[in-house]
Parts: sequence; structure tokens; C-alpha cells
Amino acid sequence: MQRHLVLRVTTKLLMPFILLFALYVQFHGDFGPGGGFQAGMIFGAGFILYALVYGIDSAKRVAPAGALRVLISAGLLLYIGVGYAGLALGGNFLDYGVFSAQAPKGQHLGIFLVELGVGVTVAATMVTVFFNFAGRGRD
Amino acid sequence: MLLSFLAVMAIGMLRLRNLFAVVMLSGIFSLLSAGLFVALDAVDVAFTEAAVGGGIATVLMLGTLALTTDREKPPEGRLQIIPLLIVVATGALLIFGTLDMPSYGDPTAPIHQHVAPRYLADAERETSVPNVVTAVLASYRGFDTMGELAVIFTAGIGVLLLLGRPRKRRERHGGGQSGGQGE
Amino acid sequence: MDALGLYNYWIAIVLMMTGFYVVVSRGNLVKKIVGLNIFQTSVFILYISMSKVSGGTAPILAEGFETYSNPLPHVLILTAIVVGVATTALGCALVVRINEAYGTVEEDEIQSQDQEA
Amino acid sequence: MSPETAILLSLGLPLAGALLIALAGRQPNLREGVTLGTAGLLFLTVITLVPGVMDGARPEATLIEMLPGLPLRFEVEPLGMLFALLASGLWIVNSIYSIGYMRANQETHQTRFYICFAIALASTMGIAFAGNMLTLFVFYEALTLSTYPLVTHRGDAAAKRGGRTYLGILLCTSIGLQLLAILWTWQLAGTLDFTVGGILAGKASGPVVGILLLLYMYGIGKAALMPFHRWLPAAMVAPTPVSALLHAVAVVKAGVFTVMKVVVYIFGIDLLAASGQNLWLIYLAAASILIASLVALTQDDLKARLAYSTVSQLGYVVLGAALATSWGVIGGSMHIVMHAMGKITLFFCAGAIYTAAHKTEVSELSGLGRAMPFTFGAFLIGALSIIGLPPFGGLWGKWYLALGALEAGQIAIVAVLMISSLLNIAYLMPIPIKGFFGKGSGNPGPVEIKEAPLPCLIAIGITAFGCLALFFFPDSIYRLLYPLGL
Amino acid sequence: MIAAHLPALQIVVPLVSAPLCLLLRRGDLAWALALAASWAALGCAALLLQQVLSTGPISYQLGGWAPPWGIEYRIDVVNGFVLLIVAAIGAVVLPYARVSIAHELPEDQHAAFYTALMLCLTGLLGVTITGDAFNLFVFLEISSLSSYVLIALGRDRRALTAAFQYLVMGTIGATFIVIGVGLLYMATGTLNMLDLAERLPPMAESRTVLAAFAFLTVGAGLKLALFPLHFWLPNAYAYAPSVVTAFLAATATKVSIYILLRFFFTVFGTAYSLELVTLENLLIPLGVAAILVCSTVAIFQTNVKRMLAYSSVAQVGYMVLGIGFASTTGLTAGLVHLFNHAMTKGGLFLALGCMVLRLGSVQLDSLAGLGRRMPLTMFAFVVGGLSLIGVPLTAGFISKWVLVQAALEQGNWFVAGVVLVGSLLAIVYVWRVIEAAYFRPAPGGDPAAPNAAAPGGEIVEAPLSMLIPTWILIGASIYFGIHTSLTLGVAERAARFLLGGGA
Repeated sequence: MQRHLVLRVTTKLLMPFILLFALYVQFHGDFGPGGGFQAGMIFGAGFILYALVYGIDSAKRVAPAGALRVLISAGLLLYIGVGYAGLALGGNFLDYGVFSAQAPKGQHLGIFLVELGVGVTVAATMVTVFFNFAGRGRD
Repeated sequence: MLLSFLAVMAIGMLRLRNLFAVVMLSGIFSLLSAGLFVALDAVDVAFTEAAVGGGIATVLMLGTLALTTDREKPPEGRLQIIPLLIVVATGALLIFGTLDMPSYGDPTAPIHQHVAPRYLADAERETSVPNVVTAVLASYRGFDTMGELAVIFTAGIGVLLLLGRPRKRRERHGGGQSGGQGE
Repeated sequence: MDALGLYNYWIAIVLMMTGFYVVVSRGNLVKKIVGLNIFQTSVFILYISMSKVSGGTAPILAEGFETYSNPLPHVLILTAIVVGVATTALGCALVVRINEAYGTVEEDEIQSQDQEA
Repeated sequence: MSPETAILLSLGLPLAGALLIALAGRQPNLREGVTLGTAGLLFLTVITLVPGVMDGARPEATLIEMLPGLPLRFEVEPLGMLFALLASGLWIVNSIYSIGYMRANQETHQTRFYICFAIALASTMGIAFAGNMLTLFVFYEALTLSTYPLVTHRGDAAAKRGGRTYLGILLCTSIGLQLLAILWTWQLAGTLDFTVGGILAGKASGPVVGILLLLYMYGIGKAALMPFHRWLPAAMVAPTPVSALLHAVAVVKAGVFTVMKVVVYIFGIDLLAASGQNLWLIYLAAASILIASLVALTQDDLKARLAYSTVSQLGYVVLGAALATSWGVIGGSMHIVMHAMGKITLFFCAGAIYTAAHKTEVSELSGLGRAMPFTFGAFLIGALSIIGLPPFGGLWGKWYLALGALEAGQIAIVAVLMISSLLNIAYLMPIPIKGFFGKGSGNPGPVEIKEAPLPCLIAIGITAFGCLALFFFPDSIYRLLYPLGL
Repeated sequence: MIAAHLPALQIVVPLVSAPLCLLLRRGDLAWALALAASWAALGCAALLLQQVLSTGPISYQLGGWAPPWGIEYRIDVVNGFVLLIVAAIGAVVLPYARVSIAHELPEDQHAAFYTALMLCLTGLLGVTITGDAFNLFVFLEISSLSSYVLIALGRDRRALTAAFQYLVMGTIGATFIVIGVGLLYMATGTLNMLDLAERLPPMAESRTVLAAFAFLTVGAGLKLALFPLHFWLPNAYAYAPSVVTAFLAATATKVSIYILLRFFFTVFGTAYSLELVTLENLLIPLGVAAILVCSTVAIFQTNVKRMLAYSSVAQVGYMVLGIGFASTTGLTAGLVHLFNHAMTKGGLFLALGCMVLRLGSVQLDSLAGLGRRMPLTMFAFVVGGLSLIGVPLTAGFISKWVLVQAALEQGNWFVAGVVLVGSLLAIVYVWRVIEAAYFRPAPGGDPAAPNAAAPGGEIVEAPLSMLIPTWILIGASIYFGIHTSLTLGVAERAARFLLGGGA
């Protein structure tokens, strides 16, 4: 697909919006539909689109396998970390209430953080999976 | 009505030989069911199902087809009896099970009486998150979600382990995955 | 227990069984995975159908609504969907590897190859 | 040394010996020295227990509680005392003999041989002193497994086949039938301790007793009650010292010993006699005696002939138990000793003949006696003792058995005893007769055939003398066994 | 502080080690971390069980939300016991893994392998510890997905197909469980097990509940390879890497059996499971069939790993029998066999792993003369085999003893006979191996196959790092055959608890 100018341009144009939308879904999940998981999916999908249009290699330059590997783990670790934080602050595991003087605020913070963790891992996983499949095809 | 569409899709997938079409259909199937979920007030689920079923899953399977083949070899003509029996039996059991279910949409069903009300009543106060689904997902049943994340993680690792290394020309059994470099 | 009240469930079950049948009866591995997808998706439908409250709305609290559908099944199904896609991913990866190892994705051919091996 | 320690020591010694043997595997002399030393010590240890038991003491020792209410427990009573004495005593002799035999025939894996032998002895001690049926069963299986490598010693196809039969029959019977019987007993009686007068009295009656008895008798495959005797001839592939171990020292004796224990301490002779379920067993034993003797007649392979003779002789012991009379029990127990002494002599001789002349068939023995008079003389003694002629120990066993039969009013059985004695003559006497008077069948002329190596001869001498001695001092054994009658 | 949060740590410590392993990238570091984590998990399990035995069931509210709104962890004697088994096996297998994996997998996969292994451990522990029906499903999937991957890593290409077959079967099973849970939820409106147990009895007549019961049974049955549903197991065990086989064989099916127990006796309650549905009429025949058929099939296998796999299915039969009797003795037998078999089979498969390391194959023929060349490994196998047969002084004997007791209690002579016949069949297949190893001369010239690992084709004893774990398990199967107060005691308490606390 290296030659389809239209595609390349439109993708370039779309890319920011997709990513933006992903972020919106990520952080607006508390109020409207959506959340870390969906956001991660969209983010991943956007990236996959990019990879399709600009070729795996350029995509891999943007997100090297090593980095993805780190990200995958990072998301999960963030989630678990929040849980541990709950422990450390004297609550039960995954108890966000203790994060702040008033429980609800703490809860909100906690939810925000774990959703972030979910988003990161999901997006990274999606891209990794896609890369591996694609990488399989070419040799 | 939507449901009936779905049924058609499903039958189509069962009959079709061209795997490419089958996968496409399954994508559409997911999208339709997503629509159905919206109709059932499950917006988050719909959103996810669309993203997953219509998106990722389809892409994955297309990728698989690209790497393998998109023709299914016609199965021997007669439809297998034993599977059919198993399936029918299971289905019958389920139907039988539904007979004592509260009818669809009935607000007095036990599930609307016991645990859920508390979420609807207190979620916002307790977590200051108006989207109850998010609240339950991330807080009340946050541990499930952590497990879910672990599942995704597992899948990632799995694909990494299975496809992460360039294929070898000859993969005879006995000496499968050995030698070669990682990515 | 009016039959109409159960119509939803029954369709869901029919779908479920179609998927199930694809899984157990078809020898093509990709098709098996597709079957699994249908199977699971229909289970989701079953769950979601039970969460519906007639006259209710999506469980996102806002002014002017008092009846909401039951959020718990939604949460469960969100999780289940994720599990489903994870399974699909793994399954596809396996299929690719099998195809590399055997040069086919048809169960019977694979078996015959193992026999003579 | 206190009785408890003595009991545990008599189990520990052979095991320790096995360990030392394994370590000393490199230097044969040291290795066999260890064997002999252990055997000697073991015998002494067992001796220390005798006086107490004679005076009616019943020393105990408990290892650990294996199952709730079922500890691994030991208790020395007359029968076990006798058996332990016999086994440990014969081990010494057998070791002496083994040294000569194994070296003369350049057997391989000698270390493995001595190790397994020691372990087998340890298990035998365990059986002898077992205080409850579970303990007995445990060591019974241990004995089976530890003797398996001995039977398959040669490792060739024949040996493997023999070993398979050996293991197959013994394990199948013990796990399939005996274990079931034990569990059932436990179910009925709520205990498995060996107690005078039996534990089933009042708990079981009529057909139940019959079925249980059946399960036990056939479950104790080591007693080689027909038709489960096949393993004994099959095990003939083993080297002679092993055959001696099987036939005289440990295995079959463990079998009949178990039978005795079960009849006396589990059923209790009164219950058995009362239930009348012992009749079929009596006839079975009688049949076993006669048939086996007849088969023995047809065997040309010397060891096989002796094997069948063993089967028939075991019949005597089972018979004694089945009679369920005090005399019968005493006779049976005494026959264990007598037969052991006689049969080990015979096997030693057979082994000696094989070592010296590499002859295994009876028909080849003509004239050999003139080349190796000592061996054949001993064989004659052994044979006479088995047949039960004075002045040899074998007489007493049969004597008390006959008394028991009369006591039970089984005249027919007395007749059986007589007939079988005649059969014994028929299949045993030809051998020494051929040996001495048969004309040397030329090839390789008796000239270059000499007596077996010295250790073998010593061993043979001891056992042959034993047969003689037992004739003159039966009363000590009798006094030891007397309480069984009650 | 720590003590109060043990239940969470039990799961989260191994879980957090998984991504860290991936980050470490270097195999040996990952291994060290995994080792530490698994031992920590063992520690947790031991402390938990000890707590439970002294102070009764523990409840832990994750996220601080009270059940049934939040997810509850609930540890009683039963799953305390199972937790200990799983954690113990994990802790023993890991030291063994390093050499074996280094030999069976390419270097750059090691880190990811340990990640997957720890995930599997986490999943199994999570299934065992949780008190929430849906949470059970989630963790079940963690363990399943990771085990598909682990199995697919086997060197033989058949590992791939085996893994796929397992994936399909496992997913169906899991989905069945979801359906079952969904139906239960629909009927009661709750997911918490205890809450369910309270709310189910009134609606015992409901057809929905009955359907749920059926689906849960079948789903769990698929997972634990209950006799007619066992077809995925033999291949999966035969072609997976040795460590994986040992680990799964010793834990996965056991945990599935635990699931069955949990639903039968805690959620639905004895009264329902055994009086209304009269489950024993189903379980006992299945158990019998499993024992007879699979033991017989095992006899005809030439691949020893596969042979043991079939024997595993047969052994599951024994446990199912125990459950089917539904008497205290019966359940005790089932639970004690759960433990004993985990030790024995784990040890046996580890021993096989040593052989794979040296011989490159576990075909019956390639074992010829191994008794001389790898005496310790082979002797371990012999002892394990004896325990499998159920020879006295081994753990196997104890389980069989109790099981036959249970059968006799109910005057069920047939089953008692079957159990003993099962051991006789076991004699046959175990002895085929022993004869090959001890009484068949080693193939001259090149011992073992051309792909013998050791230099010069000369077979030497396996390294200590593999022998010691093997012998720990084998030793355990001896120790618990002689000193049974621990296992029997706990198992009996657990059985009482299930029967008493269940309804």
C-alpha cells in the first residue's frame, strides 16, 4: 500500500482524531460509556491502521517490540500497584477509599488509575498481537 | 427482530464454505449484537462488543486466514449425528432451564431485587462515578477486572511465545521450537 | 411465564447452539474458533437480556431517570468479552503455528499426518 | 537388652546390613563378611527374646500409627518366635552357602543379590513379629518386592518370565484378595490385632466366615495352595541360594506362617471348627498334597521336582491349620520347621550338584553319588526327613498332624498323610539311589567331577545335622508352641 | 498487618511476579524471581491453612466492599488444603524448571515462559481461594489460557494440536460454567457462594437451578477430564514440556475437582446434590468406567508420559468415586487421594523429565537398561510407581485403603473390587516400565536415541537441581504413606466440613 497517496494523507489526518477519541473514551469513562478497555482497543486499532498504511516497519519504529513488552507489563503492574497501595495505606487490597481523606474522592482516583492501567495494557497487547501476526506473514 | 437477523447470520456462517465470508459475517454478527446491546440499555457492553467483535477479533481472524487459507474443504456430505444430538440435548436443557426464569424485562425478577439495587442507589455517593458500570467494574468488582487484565496479559504473552520467533523452514515433530532468534 | 416473555432467551439459546454445533461438528480449525465466538457472544446476549428492565435506561445515573437496567450483568459480560477475545487471539496464534507445522488447518488431515508419523 | 529394642533391632539389623553391603560392594570379601556378621548378630538378637517368650511374656513394640487405630505394631508370640528363629538361623547357613555357590558359578550383580537378601530377611522379621494384620500385610508385600530382583537375578528372557509370574501371582492375590479380606475383617471386628482366640468370634458366622476364609487362603499366595502354586516352580529360574530362601528360609514359610496366624489369631480355631467352614479347606489341602506329589513324580528337572514337593509339603501346614484343633495347629507349626530344615538341605545338595557337575536333570545323576558321596549322603538325610522317617525331624510334624486329624475325627486325612509319605518316597528316593548305585552314564565320566566348594559343603553339613538334631529335641519346640493349642 | 492480608497476598504475590518476569527478560533472573514468588506463595498457603485449622474459616473483602456486593475471598479447611497442595507443587517444580527448561526451550523464551507459569499458578490459586462464583471463572480462564500456551511450547508439533484441542474443550467447559453461573445469578440475584447457598434451598424445585447444576457439572467435568470428557488430556500431557506436565498433572485436575466439590457441597448443598439430583448414580459409574477403561488403555501405551497421562484420568476416577459416596469416609478418601496423587504423579512426571533431559525421549524402548545408567531417577520412578499401584508404606496405599473402606461401609462390593482391580492394572503398566529399565540390556553402541543430550551419547545421572525436587515429591509420597495423621486428619476435617457446613 506504500503508494496510495489518498490513504496515506487521510490516515495522517485521521490519526490524531482517533487517538484523541481514544483518550476521550479513556478519561470520560466515568461519566459516559467507555473506559480503559474500550479506549485501549481504539488506540490499538488506530495504531494498526497506521501500520497497515505505512507498513509494519515504520510502525515498529514508532513502537519497538521492547517498548511494547514494557508497556504490556506496565499496565498490569499499575493496576496491581494500586492494589498494593491500598494495602500500604492500611486498607484491604484494591481498597481505593484510603487514598484520600473522603472515601469517594479516593475511589474516584483509584478508578481513574486502574482504568489507565487497563488502557495501557490493552492497547499494547493489541499492537503486539497484530505485529506478531503480521510479522509472521512476511517471512 | 434484530435477534432474527442474528439467527440468519449464524446459519449463514454454518453453511458457508468461504472462510473469508464467514469471518466477515461473524464481524457483522458482532456488530448486530452490539446494536442489540444498545437496545437493551447495555451501552458499555455494546461499545466493547463493537470494538472487539467488529474490530480486533475480525482483524485477528483475517490475519489468520491470510497466513493459512480461506477455503474450508467441504465436509463429508452427511451432517454428523452425534454432535447434533449433543447440541440438541444441551439446547433442550437450556430451554428447560428458561421455563422457570422470570420473564424478559420483569422488574420484579430476583436479580433486580437483591444485589444490584445497592449499586444503583449508592454507587455515585460511594465512588463519585455516575457511570455505575464503571463503578462496579473498577471498584466493587475491581478484582475481577484485575483478573480480566491478567487474562489479556496472558494472551499477549501467549502470542509472543507462539508467534514471537521467526518460523523455521522445516518444522518436523520431535525438534519443534529450537534454535533461531527472537524478535 | 408467558412464552413471549421468554422469546429473547430462546433466540439466544438457538444462536448459542448454532455456534456450539459449528464447534463440535466442523473440522476446520478457523471455523471452530468462529463457532466459539458465536457461542460466547450468544451467551452474552443471554446475560444482557436478563439485565433489561422494561422502561429502564442505561445504568448511567442522571437527572430525570429513576429506573435503570441492572448494571451487574453488564460488568460481568464486559469481563467475559475480554476473556473471549483473549481466547480468540490465542486460538488464532495456534492455528497459524499448526498451519506452519502441518500445512493444513483441517482436523482430519492433521490426524492422518500424525498417524503415519 | 530390653525386648522392645531387641524387636526393633531385629528389623533394623538386616537393613543396616543391606546399607553396609551396598557400601562395601567393591570388595567382595568385606561385603560377604558384612553379610555373615549381620546374620550372626541377627540370630543372637532373636535368641535373646526366646526365654521371655518361653515364660509366656509377649514383648511389644509400636513403630507409628499408620492409619487411625491401626499402628505398625509388633508383638512376639510363640509362632512368630519360632519363625524368626528359623529364618535368622537359616540365613547364616544360607549365606555361607551363597558365598561358595555365587563365586563358583561367577554370578553377576552379586552386590544386588546380597542387598536384596538382607532386605528380604528384614521383611521376614517384620512378618514374624507383626502384631496386627496390617503390619503383617505391609511386610508381606515388602518381602514379595524385595525377592523379585532375586528371582529375576539372571535377567534373561526366562528369568523375566519367571519373575513376571512370581510377581503377578503374589501381588494379584495379595492385593486382590487378601487386602479385601483384611479390610472386611477391619469392617467387621473393628480391630486387626492378633489376639488369642481370634477377633472374629461373635462378629461373623456361617457363610461370611467361609468367604473370608476363602479370601484369606487364596489371598496368601505365598502359601502356594493349589491352584495358585504356579509361581513356585516358575521361580526355579533363580540361583539355588534364592530357591533355598524361597522354599526354606523366608517366602513360602512366610505364607504358611501367615495362614497359621490368620487361623489362630484372626478366626480362632474354635470359631472355625464351630462354623464347619474349615471342611472344604481340609479337603483342598489334602488334594493339594496329593496332586502336587503326583506332579512331582513326573518332573525330571531336579529343582522343579523339589518345588512341587514343597507345594505338597505346604499342604500339610495348611491342613494343620484347617483341622482347627490344637494338635493340628502345633503339628502344622512344627512342620514349618521340619520341612524347612529338610528342604533347605535338599536344595543345597541340588545346588551343589549343579555347581560341581552342572547337572540339573534327575535322569543325569546316575553314578554321581560315587563322585560326591557327601552331597548325596546329605541329600539322603534330607529326603528321609521330608518323608518323615525316624530318626529325622520330619517325623514329628507328621506325627502331630496325624494326631490332629484323629482329634478332628478325619480318618481320611490320616490316610492321606500315609499315601503322601509313600509318594514322597517315590519321588525323592530314586535320586540318591541313582546317585549311588546307578551306573555312571559315561560322558563326562565321574572321574573329574569333585565335591562342591567347601562353604557349600559346610552349609549342607549343618543343615543335614539339623534334620537329625530336630528328631531328638522336639520337646523344646513343643513347649514353645504349646500355648497355641489353647 | 501481613497476617490480616494473607488471602490477598496468596494470589497477588505470584501475580505481580508475572509481569516482572517479563520485564526482567533474562531467563535466569526471571527464574529466580518466580522461584522466590512461588516459595512466598507456599509460605502464605501454609500460614493460611494453619490459621484456618486453629480459628476456623477466614473471610477477606477485596476492595473493602462487603459481600455480596464486593468480591470475597473465603478460606476454609477444604480450599486451605487444596491451596497448600497447589502452592507446594509450584514451589517444588520451580527449582527443577531451570535446567529442564534451559534444555527444552530456546533461551529467548525463558522469561516469557516463567511469566506464563506464574500466571498459571496464580490462576489455580485464585480459583481455589475465591468465594465468588464469577471471580472463579475469571481466574479459571487465567490458568486455562496460560496452560494452553505452556502446553503448546512442547517440542513435538503434536503439542500444538493438543493445545488447540484443549483450548476448544476448555473454552466450551468455561462457557458452560459461565452459563451455569448466569442461570444461578438469574435465579437468585447474587454471585457470592455463601449467599447463593442461603438463597438456593427455597427454590430447590426450580428448573433454572437444575439446569444451572447440570451446566456447572459438565463444565467442571470437562476441566477435570471426567471420564467421557477426558480426550484432550492424554495428548496435552504427553507433548507438553516436562515441567509443565508435572505441574499441570499435579495441580490442574485437582483444582477442577475442588470446583466440583465446592459447587456440589457448599453452593448447592449436600441435600440438593445428592438427595434431589441423586448425583451418586452418575458419579460412581463414571468413576468406575474411568478406572477400568483408562487403566487398560494405559497398559497399551508405548510413550511413558502418555501412559501416565491415562493413568491420571483413571486416578481422577478414584477421586470421583470418593465424592460419589458422599459419606465422610468417601470424601476423606477423595481428598486424601487428591493430595497423595498430586505428590506421586508430580514426582513421576518429574522423574520422566530427568529422562527426557538425558535420553531426549520417553519411549518404552529407549528406557532400556536405564536402571544402571540413571539409578536415582529410575529408582524414584519405581517408588512412585509402587505408590501408584498402592503398595503398603506408600501414599497410594492409604488412599486406596480409605476408599475401599468407604465402599464397604455402603456394602458396595462391586466398587471395592473395582478399586483393587484398578491397582492390579496399575501393576501391569508400571511393571512394563520397570522391566524395560532394569532387565533389558542397554542398547549397545549409542545408548538412547540419536538425540541423546549428554555428550558422547553416554547417559549420566540427571543433575541434582532436578533430582532433589523429584525426590522431595517421591519422598513425600512415602512419608505420607507411613505418617498419615496430617493428611488424613485434615482431609477428614475437610470432609466433615463439606457435609456439615454444606447444606
